Amino acid sequence: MNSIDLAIALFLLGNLVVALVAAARGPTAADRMLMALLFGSTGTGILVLLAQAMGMPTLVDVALLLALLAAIGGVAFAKRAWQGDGHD
Amino acid sequence: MTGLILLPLAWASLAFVLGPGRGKWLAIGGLSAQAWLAFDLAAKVGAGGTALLHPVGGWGAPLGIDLAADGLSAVMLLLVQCIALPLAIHAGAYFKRGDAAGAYFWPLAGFLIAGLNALFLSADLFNLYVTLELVGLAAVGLVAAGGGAQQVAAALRYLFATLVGSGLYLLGVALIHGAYGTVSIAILTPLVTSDAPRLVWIAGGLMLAGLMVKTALFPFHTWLPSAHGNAPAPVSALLSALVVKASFYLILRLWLGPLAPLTSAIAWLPALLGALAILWGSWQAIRAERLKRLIAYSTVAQLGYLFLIFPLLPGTDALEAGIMQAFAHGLAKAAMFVAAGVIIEATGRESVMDLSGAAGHLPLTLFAFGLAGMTLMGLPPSAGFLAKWLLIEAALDRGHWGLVAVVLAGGLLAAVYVFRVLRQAFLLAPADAVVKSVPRRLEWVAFLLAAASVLLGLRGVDLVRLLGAGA
Amino acid sequence: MTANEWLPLAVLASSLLPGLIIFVLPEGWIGLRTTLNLVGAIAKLVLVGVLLAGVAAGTEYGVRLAVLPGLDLAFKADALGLLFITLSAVLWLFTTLYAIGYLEGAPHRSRFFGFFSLCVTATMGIAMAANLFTFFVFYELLTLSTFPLVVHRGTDKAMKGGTIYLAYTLAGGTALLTGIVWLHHLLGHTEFAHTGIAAALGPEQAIQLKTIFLLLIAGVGVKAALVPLHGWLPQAMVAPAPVSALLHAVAVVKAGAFGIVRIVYEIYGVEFAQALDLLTPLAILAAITIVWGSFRALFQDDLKKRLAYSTVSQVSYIALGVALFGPIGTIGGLVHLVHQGIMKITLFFCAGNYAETLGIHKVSEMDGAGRRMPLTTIAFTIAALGMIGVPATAGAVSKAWLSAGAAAAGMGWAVWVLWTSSLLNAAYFLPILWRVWFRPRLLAWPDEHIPARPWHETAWLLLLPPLITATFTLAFGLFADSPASPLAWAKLIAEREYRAQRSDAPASPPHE
Amino acid sequence: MSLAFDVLLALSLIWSGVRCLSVERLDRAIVLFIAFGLLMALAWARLAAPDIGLAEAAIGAGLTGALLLDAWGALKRRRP
Amino acid sequence: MMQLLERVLSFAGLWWLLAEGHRDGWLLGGVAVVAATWSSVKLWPPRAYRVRLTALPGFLAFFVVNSVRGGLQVAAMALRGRRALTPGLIDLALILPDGAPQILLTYTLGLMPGTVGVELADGRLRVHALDVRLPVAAEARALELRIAALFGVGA
Amino acid sequence: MTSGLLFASTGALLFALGLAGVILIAHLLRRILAFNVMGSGAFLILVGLAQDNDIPDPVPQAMVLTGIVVAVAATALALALTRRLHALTGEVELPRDEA
Amino acid sequence: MIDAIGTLLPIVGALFYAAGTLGLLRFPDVYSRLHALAKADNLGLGCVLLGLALQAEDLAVSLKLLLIWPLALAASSAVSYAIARRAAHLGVKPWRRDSP
Amino acid sequence: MRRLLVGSGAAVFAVLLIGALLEPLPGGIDLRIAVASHMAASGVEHPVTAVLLNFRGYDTLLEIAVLLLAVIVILAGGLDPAVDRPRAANPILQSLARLATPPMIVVAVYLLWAGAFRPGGAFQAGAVLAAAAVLLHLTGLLPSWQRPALSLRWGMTAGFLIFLAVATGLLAQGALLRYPPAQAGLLILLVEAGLTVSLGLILAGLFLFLSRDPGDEE
Repeated sequence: MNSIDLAIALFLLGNLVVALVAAARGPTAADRMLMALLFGSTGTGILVLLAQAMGMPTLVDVALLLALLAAIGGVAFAKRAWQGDGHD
Repeated sequence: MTGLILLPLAWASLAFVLGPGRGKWLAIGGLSAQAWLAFDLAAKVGAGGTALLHPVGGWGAPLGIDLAADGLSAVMLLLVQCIALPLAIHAGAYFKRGDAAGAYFWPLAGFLIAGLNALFLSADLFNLYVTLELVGLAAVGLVAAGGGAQQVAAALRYLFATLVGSGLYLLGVALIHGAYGTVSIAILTPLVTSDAPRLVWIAGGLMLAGLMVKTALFPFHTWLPSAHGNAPAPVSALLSALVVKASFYLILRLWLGPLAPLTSAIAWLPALLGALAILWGSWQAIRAERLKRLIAYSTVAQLGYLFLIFPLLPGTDALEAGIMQAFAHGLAKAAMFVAAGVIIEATGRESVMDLSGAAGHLPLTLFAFGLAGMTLMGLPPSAGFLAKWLLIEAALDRGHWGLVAVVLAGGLLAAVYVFRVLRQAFLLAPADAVVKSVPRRLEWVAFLLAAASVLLGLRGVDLVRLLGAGA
Repeated sequence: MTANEWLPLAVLASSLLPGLIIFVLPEGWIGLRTTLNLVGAIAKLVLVGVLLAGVAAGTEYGVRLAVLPGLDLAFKADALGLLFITLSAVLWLFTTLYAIGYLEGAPHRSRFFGFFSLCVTATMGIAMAANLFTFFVFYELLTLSTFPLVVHRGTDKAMKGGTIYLAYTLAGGTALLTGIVWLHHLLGHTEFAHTGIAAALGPEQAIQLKTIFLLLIAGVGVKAALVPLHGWLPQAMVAPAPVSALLHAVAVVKAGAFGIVRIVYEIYGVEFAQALDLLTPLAILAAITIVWGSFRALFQDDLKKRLAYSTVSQVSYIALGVALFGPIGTIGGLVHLVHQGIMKITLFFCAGNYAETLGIHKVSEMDGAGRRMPLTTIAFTIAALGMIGVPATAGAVSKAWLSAGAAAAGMGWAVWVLWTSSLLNAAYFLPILWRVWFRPRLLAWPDEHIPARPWHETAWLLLLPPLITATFTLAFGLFADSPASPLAWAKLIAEREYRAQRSDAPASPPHE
Repeated sequence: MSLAFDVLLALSLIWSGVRCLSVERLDRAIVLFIAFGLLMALAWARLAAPDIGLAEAAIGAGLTGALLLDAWGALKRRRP
Repeated sequence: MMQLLERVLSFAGLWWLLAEGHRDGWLLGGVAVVAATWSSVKLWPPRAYRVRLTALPGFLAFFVVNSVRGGLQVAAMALRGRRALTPGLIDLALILPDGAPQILLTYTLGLMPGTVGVELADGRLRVHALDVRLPVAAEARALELRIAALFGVGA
Repeated sequence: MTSGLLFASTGALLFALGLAGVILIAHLLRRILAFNVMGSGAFLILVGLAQDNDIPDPVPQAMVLTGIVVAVAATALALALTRRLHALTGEVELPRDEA
Repeated sequence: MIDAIGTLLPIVGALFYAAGTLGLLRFPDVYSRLHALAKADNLGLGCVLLGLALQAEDLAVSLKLLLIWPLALAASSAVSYAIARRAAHLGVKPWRRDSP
Repeated sequence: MRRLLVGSGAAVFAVLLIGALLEPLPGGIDLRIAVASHMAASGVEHPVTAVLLNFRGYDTLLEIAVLLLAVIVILAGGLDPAVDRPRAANPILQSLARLATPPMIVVAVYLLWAGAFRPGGAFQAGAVLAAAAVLLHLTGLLPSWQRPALSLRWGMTAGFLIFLAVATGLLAQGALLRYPPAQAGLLILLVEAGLTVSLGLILAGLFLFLSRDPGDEE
């Protein structure tokens, strides 16, 4: 197990959590949408690091899938869910 | 044995491919074959006296999944096919062409029946979870199909109840798997002992609780009256007669099987709840305004009887009493819902107070209703009576007079709500009553089911003998 | 299956099958329905005749069918059962004839006759039951099949009566069921047997056995209308006249009384019952019922209600006879089972005729009816006199044997009870007779359906049955000693019931 | 190190679970639920169950999220 | 035809990458490539714009360098907080033709230093710039030229 | 504590949380979320508990995959019914049951 | 040398991620936060991927890792455009220095 | 009150459960060994796939039925009339969908293929296909499904029917789903391929049948 990679993954996870909190607390609905970006970048990063750290190359596939699909949440949000409802 | 699972899966999916409203003959044909298979299986199990085993994939437990058919499974399978076939014939006449509620009735019913059969045959806790979900979701779908707001609300209520139930069950399975590394009932049974780790106790409690939610045992019954009371008649019949029995069967399996060493401490809990269910359900049925709701509450009450047997297990007559009650109630309740469907279809009215004169217009249906009522009241010579008899004897055997009192009181309360309907029906019709004609087939199905529930009382000995096989 | 086995089943089927077919007949097929009814009734009579001959010769008829392991649906045709069967079969024929006439043109006749046949089937089952379980099965079936008949008119009043009827009988059934299961639990079976089966348990279970006895008697006592369980009977008077006849004479109350006989003689055994001190309380209960029923009858203006209270009283004669320890009382009770049926059915037929022809429902409306409807009134008079116990009627025979039985059993007070009852009987019947024959008609008939013509006071189908049963009333009184009389048969039964215990069954009539 | 990662992951799972059921506004709840799904995928990775991770990622990111957001939008739009 | 071949090859390359060089999966790989090509033709019919492979490496290099620059710039601004920002919206008139070139421009601008696309319509692109004092328009124009070269269109 | 047990404990918390949510929350969409949280909890326990020593066990993994599929089916179904209810009544909560 | 870079790059990437998060926390409006995430995080991801690709023994594996980057870039680029556009349409005004 | 009760109940339950989880457990049956020793006969090299499609393939069969059922229930519940609102397409998102779909298909097939020896499989592949459909639909490139046409019904059911047919056909081997080791790999691939397509359609259907309203953008 590669502990440097794991440490980085841990760091990224912390990062992700802080960013999630920030995005969830954010004032506008658009801030929530930023999460979709977070998943695509940070989630993928953590997964590839885990793949390396745990010696499980198959996790790269998961990362790939996540990178490919993370956009859907954002698109769905933009297209369907986000209306000007006076709260923004 | 596998035919009972594969056939309905096949005809259900083919019916879906055929399209909305189609598949009636496929279903009836398939069900006929299934009925034959069920009788054949019962004969084999009865003759062999032992459980039949089918290791799926040829692996055998614990690696693979086993199917097992003993007397209990055979009886339940018989119940399913014997009720589903007439109900299919009934539904064929009930749903008109282009009826939104009936558009996907056949595939849904097919998956429901497949799920039930699979459930009764499975000997693997996780596989049972999948079958439970299959049954639960199909049942929800049948309630929701093509319905209005009331039906959809009822379906949602039902959906969440069934999901919570299976969620609890799943967690129990997860814990059992964690503790023993296997989910095969046969392998687990000798492993679980009364000094099992606390995890296993929690698991047992969770599984039983989840299944009780699914069986609508008081006080988890709140979803049942709206679901069963709002669905189309053939659906209500399927649900009340069969679906709730499935989770009861599973409770019984667990109780008699792997969880047996753990259950003595809580044996009175289900009985207590069952007693409350009888009283509360009957009381609500007596008060209910709509006919179908009355019948649905009656189901709540009748399910209570099933749980009275737990303090008596394992003992003489107790299991027999429970299964006899399940069988009797299944037939009778199916008949009753079908009859109620005919009445509502013919008179266009739903409330009990509007039934006046129904006896004159629909004598056969009312007769069926009365016969079914006989079974529910536990009057001889119906199968319900035999169940009551067995239950009282089993209770006397253990000296539990309280249970006897509950059973007897339940019978009287049932009489109150059954005759509430009948006496209303015998009243003279108001002058302005308009009665549509309904297909005779609908009436005959109700009658046949009701008659079967009564006549079974004369051949209870066969059922008991089959039940004893391979147990 | 041998003839000995299927004959009892055939007796059941002879009314069950026509009943089931009648249910599905369209309303308008009157001819076929009537034919079926009559064919069934006559076939049953023939079968019963065969059985009578066989049983008299000592043949045993019986069949059983396993329902659960250790639980059989069992039938036997023994002397006691046949007494009841014969009564019911004969009266069924007359009642059917009467009902055909009575209901002419009324709605829902298929339903009516269907349940009517079921009701008789249930009665046959009760009579032929070979164990308490079977007895119970048909006992409850009787409840269910009579309910639609009671509420047949579909009015609110009918429904109220029907509901009360149900409440009583279902509660009674529950008590009976409890007793039966308990007994079954203790004994492992509930077969009827001469001299009883309960004695096998021994004295340590005496308390349980007494409780069970209480439950069983309460169960059958509801139908037998023992005070205080009689409340339903007057309420059920809302039913059409043939149904009243059925309830009072052919089926329901008789089934209750018959149940008492079976339970005392063939479950507990009369000696064991005596040993448990069960007979005296039963006798007292019967006595109270006799007096109370007669007393209440005095104050009823509604004719059918008066008759109903009369039934309450009269049926308990049977219970009293059973409770009198000794064969003479037994014979008195059993023979009254038949006599009361014959007499009471006559009275109800007549009451129905008055109502149907002239619209008379109340005693106070009956002034002068005798001259308008002489034949009916003659039949009514004979039956009423029989009820009072006037010599040369069937009633006199019953009362004589009962009194003698009471004396023989050392229960002298029971004789006084019988006398009191007879006086009260007279007190409520004689005014009626006086009114119909000797009071002039003051007002118009309340509702005259059938116009008066010479020798055609009412429809023949309504007239014939009461005339025939009235004739029987006289015949059974006059020819009580004939070997074909009910009395002779009652003696045969008593002989068999007591054979095991004592051989002094009386061959001669008792001293009066 | 791996314990720290696991603990942090577990805590954030619980946090997102709690928040997604308790926040006032529905859009936040749904987005937090999607985040919960992502964290679950990471947990599956940590549990050496990449198959489940794949499924969770595909379903959570691709389908359930879109379904929920679409449903939420529909409910909001139709509100009278 | 060439375009089709290019697509087939690129999907085959993708398969090869995914399969990590395993050779026993080419049967399914073939299916995948055919299906992918079919869907790509359905979704994006071959049109006039063609990527010139010769211009690709230069573009990629330009892109990578600039996206690193962009990342560094944003990181630096993040460290300084909102003091560092002078944000604003800027309307750019595009010289690139409609369709793929404009779209590629919008994509890449989002990763270039200081800009993110806000609205692409009628040959105009509105961008949001982190610091309006920087030469945003000039950089965008440079990118446009690169893209024009990539597609071989006049700019 | 192995990561298996850690995640199993997390699963226990999530399950309890989701269960309480399903029972308490009236808003249907949120209830669906709660149900999913509950299911995830059960899945975590199933795999986590079987996975001490960090050696993967394929059987519970396969079970969880099956479970996830079922949960997706249930979620979609619940959403469909919720939308249907909303379209028919304008409500996003279950109406009170008739007496 | 390559090993060293391979180990170093992910750390650099992590720093970019941190910067992105910092931006997310400190930037005043949704547009500028968008910049932070879209650029910094993606650069971070690129560094991590490149670092790991250099560490990997198998060429195919490292290429696969590198494949992720363009996918993530395309996705985040498109999504950030969508967010910005949607925000603009819904009238979210960009923050200005002079308007607090 | 209710909240407090349920909440504290859940908390107590969680504490109890965690306490029980942390207790040492007696060693149970370890199926890892059994799985490993039968891998050779399973027809695939990835243990999870072996369990899913061979050892416990029956679970999977029923699971697919559940998924198919979900679509049927949604159809049975009645579809709302689709809202037809004109709206401008967003070219950037559309281009994303256009760009991403073909690679998604390749990835899906890759996952299907990989399932035989590494994580992946029909469900994941189907989910990716469905995700592609969802993306296309969200960006307006794929209209929502108005009614289940015959071909669509066939498509959604085909995978299940193939699975069912294979399961039934293998009864000839003595038991349901008893793959002969030699042909197991091919049969499993056949089943998985069918399932991928059908699952993709079904999962896409869950979205495309439900999503009747294109949103109110523009």
